[in-house]
This record gives sequence, C-alpha cells and structure tokens, in this order.
Amino acid sequence: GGGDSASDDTVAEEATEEVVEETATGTGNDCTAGKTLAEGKLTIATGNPAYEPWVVGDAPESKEGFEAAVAYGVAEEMGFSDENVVWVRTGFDEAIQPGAKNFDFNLQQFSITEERKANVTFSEPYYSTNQAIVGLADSAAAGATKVSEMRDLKFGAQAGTTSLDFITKVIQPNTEPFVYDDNAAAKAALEAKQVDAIVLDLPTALYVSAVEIEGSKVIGQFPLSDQVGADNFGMVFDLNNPLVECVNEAISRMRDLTYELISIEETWLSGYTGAPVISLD
Amino acid sequence: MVLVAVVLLVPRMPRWDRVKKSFFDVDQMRDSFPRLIDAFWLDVKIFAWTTPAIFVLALLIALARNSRSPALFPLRALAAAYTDVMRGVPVILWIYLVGFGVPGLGLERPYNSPLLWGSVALGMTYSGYVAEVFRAGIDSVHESQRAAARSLGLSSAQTMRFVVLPQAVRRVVPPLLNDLVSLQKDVALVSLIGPIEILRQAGIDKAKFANFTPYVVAALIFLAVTIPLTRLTDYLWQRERRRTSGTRVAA
Amino acid sequence: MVLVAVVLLVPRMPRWDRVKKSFFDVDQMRDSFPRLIDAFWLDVKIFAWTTPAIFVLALLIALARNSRSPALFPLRALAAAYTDVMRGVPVILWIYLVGFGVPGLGLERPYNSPLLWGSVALGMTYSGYVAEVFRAGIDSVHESQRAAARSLGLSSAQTMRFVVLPQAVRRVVPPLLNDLVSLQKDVALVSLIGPIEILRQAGIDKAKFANFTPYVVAALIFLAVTIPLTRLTDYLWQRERRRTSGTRVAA
Amino acid sequence: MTPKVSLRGVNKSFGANTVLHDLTLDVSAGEVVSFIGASGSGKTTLLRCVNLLEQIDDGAVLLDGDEISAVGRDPNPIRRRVGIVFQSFNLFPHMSVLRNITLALTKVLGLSSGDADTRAAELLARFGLAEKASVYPDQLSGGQQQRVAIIRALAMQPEVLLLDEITSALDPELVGEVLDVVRELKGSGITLLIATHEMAFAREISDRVCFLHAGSVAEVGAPSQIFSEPQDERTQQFLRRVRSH
Amino acid sequence: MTPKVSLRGVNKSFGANTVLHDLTLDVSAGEVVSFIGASGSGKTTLLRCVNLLEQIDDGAVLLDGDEISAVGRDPNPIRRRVGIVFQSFNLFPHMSVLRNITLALTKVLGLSSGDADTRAAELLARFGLAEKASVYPDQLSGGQQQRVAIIRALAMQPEVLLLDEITSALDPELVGEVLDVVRELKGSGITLLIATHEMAFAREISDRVCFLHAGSVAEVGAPSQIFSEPQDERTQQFLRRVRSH
Ligand SMILES: Nc1ncnc2c1ncn2[C@@H]1O[C@H](COP(=O)(O)OP(=O)(O)OP(=O)(O)O)[C@@H](O)[C@H]1O
Ligand SMILES: Nc1ncnc2c1ncn2[C@@H]1O[C@H](COP(=O)(O)OP(=O)(O)OP(=O)(O)O)[C@@H](O)[C@H]1O
Ligand SMILES: [Mg+2]
Ligand SMILES: [Mg+2]
Repeated sequence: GGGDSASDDTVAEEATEEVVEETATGTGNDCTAGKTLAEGKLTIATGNPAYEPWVVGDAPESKEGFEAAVAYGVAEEMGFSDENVVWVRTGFDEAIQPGAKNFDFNLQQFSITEERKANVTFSEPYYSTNQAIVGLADSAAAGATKVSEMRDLKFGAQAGTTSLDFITKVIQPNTEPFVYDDNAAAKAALEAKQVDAIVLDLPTALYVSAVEIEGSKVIGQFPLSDQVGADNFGMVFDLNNPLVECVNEAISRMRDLTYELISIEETWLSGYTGAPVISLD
Repeated sequence: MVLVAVVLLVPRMPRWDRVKKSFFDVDQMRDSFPRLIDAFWLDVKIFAWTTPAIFVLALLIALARNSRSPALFPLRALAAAYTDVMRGVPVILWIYLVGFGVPGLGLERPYNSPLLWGSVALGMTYSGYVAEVFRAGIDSVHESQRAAARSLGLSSAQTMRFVVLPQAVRRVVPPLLNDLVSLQKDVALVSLIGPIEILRQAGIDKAKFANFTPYVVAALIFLAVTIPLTRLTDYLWQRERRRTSGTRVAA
Repeated sequence: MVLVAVVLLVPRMPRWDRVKKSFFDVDQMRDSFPRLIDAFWLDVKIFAWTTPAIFVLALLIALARNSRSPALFPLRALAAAYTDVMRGVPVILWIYLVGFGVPGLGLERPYNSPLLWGSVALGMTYSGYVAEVFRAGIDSVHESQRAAARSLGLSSAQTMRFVVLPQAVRRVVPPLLNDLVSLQKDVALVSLIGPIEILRQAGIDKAKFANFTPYVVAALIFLAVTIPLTRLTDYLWQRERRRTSGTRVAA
Repeated sequence: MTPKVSLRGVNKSFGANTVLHDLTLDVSAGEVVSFIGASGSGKTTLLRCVNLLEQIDDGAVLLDGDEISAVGRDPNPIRRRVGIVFQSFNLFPHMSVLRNITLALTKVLGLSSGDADTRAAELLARFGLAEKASVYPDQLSGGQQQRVAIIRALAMQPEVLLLDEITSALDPELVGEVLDVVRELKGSGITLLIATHEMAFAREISDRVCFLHAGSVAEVGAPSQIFSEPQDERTQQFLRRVRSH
Repeated sequence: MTPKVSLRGVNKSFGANTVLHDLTLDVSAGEVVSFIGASGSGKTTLLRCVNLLEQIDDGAVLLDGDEISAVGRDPNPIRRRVGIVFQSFNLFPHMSVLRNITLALTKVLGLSSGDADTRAAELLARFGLAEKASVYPDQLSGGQQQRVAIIRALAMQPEVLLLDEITSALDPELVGEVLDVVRELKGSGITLLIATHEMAFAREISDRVCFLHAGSVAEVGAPSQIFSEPQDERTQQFLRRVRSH
C-alpha cells in the first residue's frame, strides 16, 4: 500500500504547488540548470544492493522505501519529472573517489561527519536516527538494559558506519569489536556466536532483526549521547558541486514547508522506531 | 579418508541445517546462477586482455633483471624496484590508486573508464609476480647451456629465446598457473571501482539475501573453468617431460 | 625515463590537487599511522603462525604429488584434487565458508574464533599454491641426481631431503617469495569475518574521512616490511648461487 | 658356488629400441669383468640394470642367488651393497666435494661425521684432490669431477662395484692410479663390473672380458683370449676395426 | 704470416687459484695443436679463453692478429668463426638431436631449414647416428651424446675448432672415425686446438703437441720430439709416469 500513498502525495502536491518553475517539461528548474551531469536529467546513486527499509526490493525506481521516496521528492522539488530521474548504483568507494562522478548525488545512509566534509560535500540531513543493538534472543546480550552491563559482550558493526565509533566511544567494551562489510556477514557472525550483538542505526536494526536474522531482536536503542551525536544522513556530492544548494533548498522545503519528509518517514519508517531505550550508565 | 569422515560427520553437527541454508541453499543457487554467469563474462574479458600484456611485460622485466652487462646496472636496479613495489603494495591499493587516481586527474570519458584503469592496475601488479617466476626459471637453467649456445654464435637474445627460455618456462609451469589462477580471481578486485563482475555480483546477492550461497555458485563457476584448464596444462606438461627425459628412477 | 615523465607531468594535470588530497594527504597520514601500525600487528601475528603451517602442508602435498609408486595413485589424485580445489575457489569464499561455516556448526567460544578459522582458511588455500611451487622445483631437478643418490643407498625420503629438495627450493625462491608476499596481503581478508587488521583499519579510516590516504599509508607499511625482506633473500640467494656455480657467461 | 652377480635372459627395451637382448652372464665373487663393445651396445644400460636403476622387461638379475629384480623388491638394501660410478659423474652440485662423499657415509652407513670426513680426506688425498675438498662440483675440471665420483662410490665400500667409463676424463697418469686402486680392491674381495672403451685398460685389469654386441654377450673370456684369439666373428671384426686406426 | 690464434702472456685465476700463468703460444692457420697435461692443468680453461667464454685477467688473445680479448669486444662475430666441443657435451636437452645441430645453422648461418637438415643428416649418418635424429639428448648413450656434440660444432664449419676431450666417451672404432674426420678437416685449412689425455690420439693427429704444466707451456714441439725425446724435465716426468702403468 505504501507505493500508492507515495504517488498520491505527489499528485496532491503538484496540484497545490505555487512556486513557479518549468515543470511543464520536468527537466529541472533555474537553480539546477547546467549543474546536472546530464542536461535535463537528475542522476541519483544508491547502494548495490540497496537495503530495506531504505529502498524496497532493491528497486528505487518503484519509489518504495524511505530513500527512494525522498529522492523522488527532492527531484520533484527541483522540477524533474519521474522519467527524468536516472538511477545508478555505486559502492561506498566510488562515492568518495576523487575523479569525476557518475551521479549528481548519492544517498545510501551516508552519515554527515566533519571528517568527511574535507573530501565530499553533503546536503542538509534528510534523516536523523540513533544507534540500536541487535542480538540473538537467547544470547548473552538479551535483557541488558544499560551500557555498563554490556562491557563484557563481544560487539560487531558494519564497516564505514558511525556504529563502530559509537561502540568504541560510548559502549567501550572490554574486547575489540569485529567489523563486517555488510549485514550478511554480521548475521553469520551472530549465528556462529562469534559476536553477541551488532550495532546498527535504528531503522536498519529493526528491519534486520525482523526480517533478516532469524531469532534475533533489537535489544534496545541508545539515547542521543553527547559523545556521539545523532546519526544524520545526508546526500553525497562531488566536492563543491553547486547542485547541493538546489538540493538543500528542496530538502528544507520538504522539511519545513510541505512536511513531506515527515510523511515519507511515517510511511516507510514508522514500523521501525519502537525499541526499549538503553541507559548510558 | 579425512574426506569421507568430513562428508559423513558434518551433516550430523547440531547446527548443520543453519550452515547449509547459509551456504548451500538450492533455491538461492537457481536464482543467482544466471546473474552470476552474466557477470562472469566480464571477468573473462578482463582476464583475456590483461593476461597477454602481463606475460609480455613480465618477460621484459625478467630479462632486464637477468641482463649481465655491467653497464646495464641501472636497468637491473629499476626492474628489481619495479617488482618490489608492484608486489609489495596490495593489489587493492593499486586498483584504487590507478583506477580512481588516474581518471581522477581529469581524464574524460571514455578514457577514465574504471575497466581500463582497473585492468592497468592488475597488469602492473601481476607483471611483478610473473616476472619473478620467469626469473626463477631463467636462473635455474645451467650456465653450461648458455655457454654452448653462445659458443655456436647465437646472440644473447637468441640464446635466451631458443635455449634458455624454453627450458625455463617448462620448469615454472606450475607457478605460472598459480599466478594465472589468482589473477583470474583478482580480476574481481576491479569491481571495487565500479564494474560488476562475478564476485561483486555474488557479494551483492549475498548482501541482498543475507546468504552466502551466491559465493558458492561463483566458486563453482570458477572451478568449472580452472580445473579443466589446469588438468589439461598439467597433462601436456608431464607428457612433454616424459617425452624428452631419460629413465625415471621408479622407486 | 617513464618515471621522470610521470613525476613531472602528473602534478600538472588539472585535478591533481584533488587526487593528491584523496590519496596523499599529509595530515591524514599522520593521524592514521598509529592506528594502522597497531592493526598491522594482527597481520604479523596471523602471518607468523600460518606461514610455517603452509610450508609444511605444501611440502607434504608436493611430495604426495611426486610419489612414484603405482600403488600411491589415489594419493597423487587426491593431492592434485586438493590443489585444484584450493586454488580454484576464491580465497574470500574459503574465508567465509570456513570462518563462519565451521564455527556455525555449533562450536563455542573460543573454538569459534574467526582468527582461528580465518587462518585455517588461509592455510588451506595457500598450501595449494605453495605446493605447486615446490612441485615445479622438485620436477626441475635432473633425474640423474635421484639416480646418483638412490644408487648410494639413500632411501627415497633421504634422497628427497638431502639431494632433491635443497636444489629444488633454491630454484623456486622467487616464486616462493611471491606467495609469501601475497599471503602477507591476503591476511587482510580475515578481516571479512570480523577481526580488524591493517587494511580493514585503513578501510574504516577511509570511510570516516572519505579519503584514500590511509590505504597509501598501509601500503607504505607493507613496503617497509616486504622490500627489506625480499632484498635480503635475493641477496643471499644470489650469493649462494655464485658460490656454488662455475663460470658465468658474461656477454 | 653361487655367482655373486647373475644375469638370466635379461631383456630391456626403450620403446621400440631393444637395448639388452636375452643377456645371460654369471660373475663370481671377487671377479673383475669388463664390458667392451660399440657405443650404444648397452654397456651402461646393463650396469644400471644390476643396480636396479632400470627396470628389466624380462629375465632376472640375481645377487648372491637372490632375485633382486623381482617386482616389488625394496631396492634400498641392495643398493647399499652395489655401488656405481656414472659415466656422467652425477655429482650433487649444491654440496661441496667433501659433502658429496660423506653424505651417504653418514646417512646410509651411519658413520659419525668425524669418521666420514677422515675416510673422505684419505681418498681425496690419494687421488690428488686434497685441496679441492671444500670446492663445488661446477668449479672442478672434468678429470677432477670424475675422481670425486669414483671416491664417492669407493668410500661406501660396496660388495659389488659398477664402473662406467671411469677413466674417460682422466689423464694416463690418473688412469694408472685407478688401476692401482682396482688392484688393491681385488685383494679385498670386491666384485667389479666395468664398462669401458679403453681396450688396454680392460686387458690389464680384467679377469674376464665380455664383448657386447647389440645387447647380448657375443663373446666372453680371459683378456688374453679375447684380445689375441677372439672366436666370435663380430668380436674379430670389432677388434680389427679398432686396430686399423 | 700472422698466426691464426695467438696467446700472449695470458693469466687467468679463479679466486686464489691461478689456472693459466703467463701462457704464450702461437698457432698458425691450418695447424693442429694438441694440449696434454695433468688433470686440472688448465687445458679446458685455455680453450674457453680462446672462445671468450672465460675472461682473461691479463695478457691478450689474438685471432688473425686481432685482439679479441679486448674488453668490450662483441664476442659474437668471433664465436661464429671459433667453434668448441665441450668436455661435458652441453647438448640442449629440450631439443631433438637434429634440432640441436640445425639450430645455429639456421639462426646464425642463415641456412634454410631444408639445407640445415641435409647437412645435419649427412653428418649424423657419417657418425652412425642416422636413426637417432629425432631422439632427445637424455635418451642417448654417452658416446652418442659426444658424437652429437662433435657434429653440432663441425656443422658450423668454423675457421678454428676447439676440441675438449672429444674422444673420452668414444669406443676405439669411433675414435678412428673422428681421426678420419680430423684428417679431412686438415685438408680444408681449419685450425684445430685439441685438449686430450689420450697420448696416442695426440701423437697421431697433431702437427705440434703442447705440454701444459700448472697453467703454462712447459714444452711444445712436434709429436715425435715430445713423445720420444722430451727436453723439459716436467714433460719427461709426466710421460715417464704415464708409461710406467
Ligand atoms: N669456474 C671455476 N671456478 C673455480 N675453479 C675453477 C673453475 N673452472 C676451473 N677451475 C679450476 O681450474 C683448474 C683447471 O681446470 P681445467 O678445467 O682447465 O683443467 P683441465 O686441464 O681441463 O683438466 P681435465 O683434464 O681434468 O679436464 C682446476 O683446478 C679447476 O678446479
Ligand atoms: N632413457 C632412454 N630412453 C631411450 N633410449 C635410451 C635410453 N637410455 C639409453 N637408450 C638407448 O639405449 C642404447 C644403449 O645405451 P647405453 O647407454 O646402454 O649404451 P653404451 O653401451 O653405454 O654406450 P656408450 O659407450 O656410448 O656409453 C642407446 O642406443 C641409447 O640411445
Ligand atoms: Mg655408456
Ligand atoms: Mg678439461
């Protein structure tokens, strides 16, 4: 049903849109003119594969999934019609390499951090979340309610996420965490009992425990901490790509004016927010 | 015997079902196979065009390292430095450095193709490895063979070509096959910079289905290619050895 | 010359600044170095305990393949199958299969350690490669050497140990170094199943700073270890060759 | 008395090339038998068969009446009793001259390395190679290599010694030295089978001379008989041609 | 007339071991000179120096008055004119007998492969090896290998031919054949330098015999003079010991 509601929203918005632009052709607005990779097209990159709940069924063209919907929302704000949105797939490395990029922007849960800003340009955040831990229901991690009870656990995390930082800075376990390329490996490690728990952003954690890792559950989510702030996801641009301003404008409109971001979030992520909060003591 | 034990015992292990589902899921196999075969085609292509380049380059480097004129000392030192650096730096880094770095300098399409520069990176690294194999072969040919060839008036190039190299290559067929087999698999690293070949496709499927079966399928595809090839080479090699050699000491 | 051209021209390329910043950022280097050196220690440890095992296993396999008694045919076939499968299947898959699969069968900590099983996977694959190198060396020793040794009453094991192997190993030093150097780097693959070694640490830093410099630092650390080692081995090898050989044909 | 070495109807071919053809011969203990014959007549192959380095196709090789050529026999204890000096020397290139000689002394005979060194040093001195002990085979002259090969086999003090053209690289002076050694060995009861193309050497050293033709024994007898009044036509022809130059 | 080959105060040592010591000798075109002397006296080394396979430490080697031992001289055109048969044969094990012989014919002399095959076949037949043309060196007997080595060098028709113990593995019959060939070659004007330990062979074949002692020429003269009335004390001693056996 999610797909329908998304397209309904779009139709409704188009009808009430007052900002003047050349939506007639759907090839961008004044802001984007001359700034996109291919004139009149918006090339958006996502992961390969793209994971739920961010993109449903690894098919962003369907507009299903949180990031897919956000991408189309932004495209529309910038005056691109659906058929002028082109999807490409990249790994993390291609997103940050110094050469010419093959996308206008890239969204696959990139956390906005100061360190990265030296080499890529981020959009305004389109989503903020916090960390959560997933463990097997019968594991040593189950039932833990505060961080101090978790120091003896063996943790795992995905490489390239802020979760790893979170483990070392906030949880500070007694043994070094293990790191995996993706949740397939993390899952296998859980099953092999090589780790007791893995740390993920909350929506991913909820999805993974519900769908991907049999017998696992989200043991808890962490409150936003001072050491590691909320995980803010932003779109990645080639360094100093001027298009970022158009996207930022689109995002702020979606956030503050049309509240579309909230509605997209409710559609795709509402099922993925509830979990007990773990005390940081 | 060990094999039999493994085959019999493993399925009795308490969590064998889980492992089986993770690595040997038949439905998953059926599903992944066509995509993987498709992706494998790219491996074959990269392999096909890098291999000849690697062999030529490696041979040149081995010859340079084997040059004997005192005047050519810088050449020898350069060749040694080349192999050291090519082998010493992880392939991954060459792929990043050349595959992202060179196009990053501002080359336009199609000259910034990751396929092109990824292959160049592979060629650079592997020529270092293969050169060392050639060098070992060349050095293992007894000095008296060169003496005989040179005394007949063959130039040092002709001596190399007709007398030393044929004997050298015969001696290093197994390590050469080693390098070909690992090249075939390191082709996969080109996928780090974009192009989707079989291992990347397997990785994608693995991540998508949280199941390692696609890797197993990929491995089977690799095996289906390498085993017949190595068996054939080995057979030809042994036959050649038998044909030219004297009596083998049986026991 | 090519080198000089590269050194002079590359910095003039339009986007050199970007590439330089991405791969050769000095601050980034300084920042990553201590973490990488720390992580490198794990590589060293894995390397140190797998290498002896690999050599022993590889030697046994090479000897099995080289056995000559007709009765030992199954042994030869098994050894050939072992090398074929070990080499044919990508290392990554062995790491996943053994590193997750075996512990997944129901082993408890500490026997399910990914370090343990990752090392086992590396040992399995590399023993296949190294065995082939040994085999090439063994086969390249002239039959008359065996005949001489056996005729003196040395058993076939003694002949192998005192006469054939010493000559064989001398001949394959460069390909053996090849395999050691690539093992040193494939140790990094153990990180796929959890442990953080140098390349993984570089990957983490890369992701954190969106910058490839940590990889370059990792490569420099590798080079700092491999180059002195290869140079030393090479020097000893050449000296040994000179010491035992007759006149070399100069030109 | 059982012969020391006995060849019974031995056949050996390489592919289509029959090299030994129904060869039969008995050699008594302590006897010195020389094999002469054209190049390619099978002298080397014969010696290698006695040492079990070639597998025979048919027939039997006996040592002290024991069929050593039987399939599945462990050749090792036999080779300890039967030494060979190869026509092509086959020294171990990665070992010094001394080690070439002492290797089997220590590993097979179980001598202490001190005893082995002493034994080797004595023989090296006797053959004028004392100062080459630490040199490698590739750094020796042809004659020096041949002497090391002889010493290596002698040092093992085998019951039967097979010598394949052991004077080919030696100057006449050294040939004399080898003759002296062989005379001494004869006293010690060793059995010698010698392949040679030096008629004078064969004549001087042998109890019996055996003329091989196309892989079988054409004629065998005392040296005086073979060289002075050969019976077999092929022997006559061979010796005639040998002398005509 | 300038000598064909000329050695002027040649010195050569291996480490501390001086092998050629101030060696001086002239050989005229068409002459046959044999080198005799104890094993290790430097015969092989001398021949290898003429062929530039060893670098001399001091002195000069001249070919037709041209200093070929000068540093930096390209040895290739010289080696085309100077052939050598090695004491250890050094056949190419990966090539058939025929190809061993024709390789340099086609690659160096530029003969068509048909012409090369014909030339090789003639020589093979002459030395009784016609049916071994397609066999590999490891499958030959010692004497057969030596003959192939001789043929390989002869086929190149060099101006100067260096022969190192080329009869060591040959039976007397084949030695006769080699003698015949050498006699023929003499007619064709080739210059021969022969290292040998077979006195009879040296006596029969040579224009002059050169006795080497510890790397220098102790005495050189006509064979009749050297063997019948040697002047130098060391020659006398050597020949005495040679004859005493
Ligand atoms: N490459 C080498 N390195 C060290 N010493 C060598 C080398 N080649 C030869 N010699 C030494 O030089 C000396 C002369 O050797 P050469 O081969 O010239 O003797 P030769 O007169 O041919 O003896 P033979 O009659 O035994 O063949 C020998 O003592 C030998 O040990
Ligand atoms: N391994 C082999 N494969 C094929 N043919 C062989 C092999 N070994 C020997 N022969 C052939 O067997 C025949 C006899 O060889 P053998 O070495 O016994 O001769 P020989 O009497 O020792 O000769 P020589 O006096 O030349 O040493 C030769 O024609 C040779 O070509
Ligand atoms: Mg023989
Ligand atoms: Mg010599």
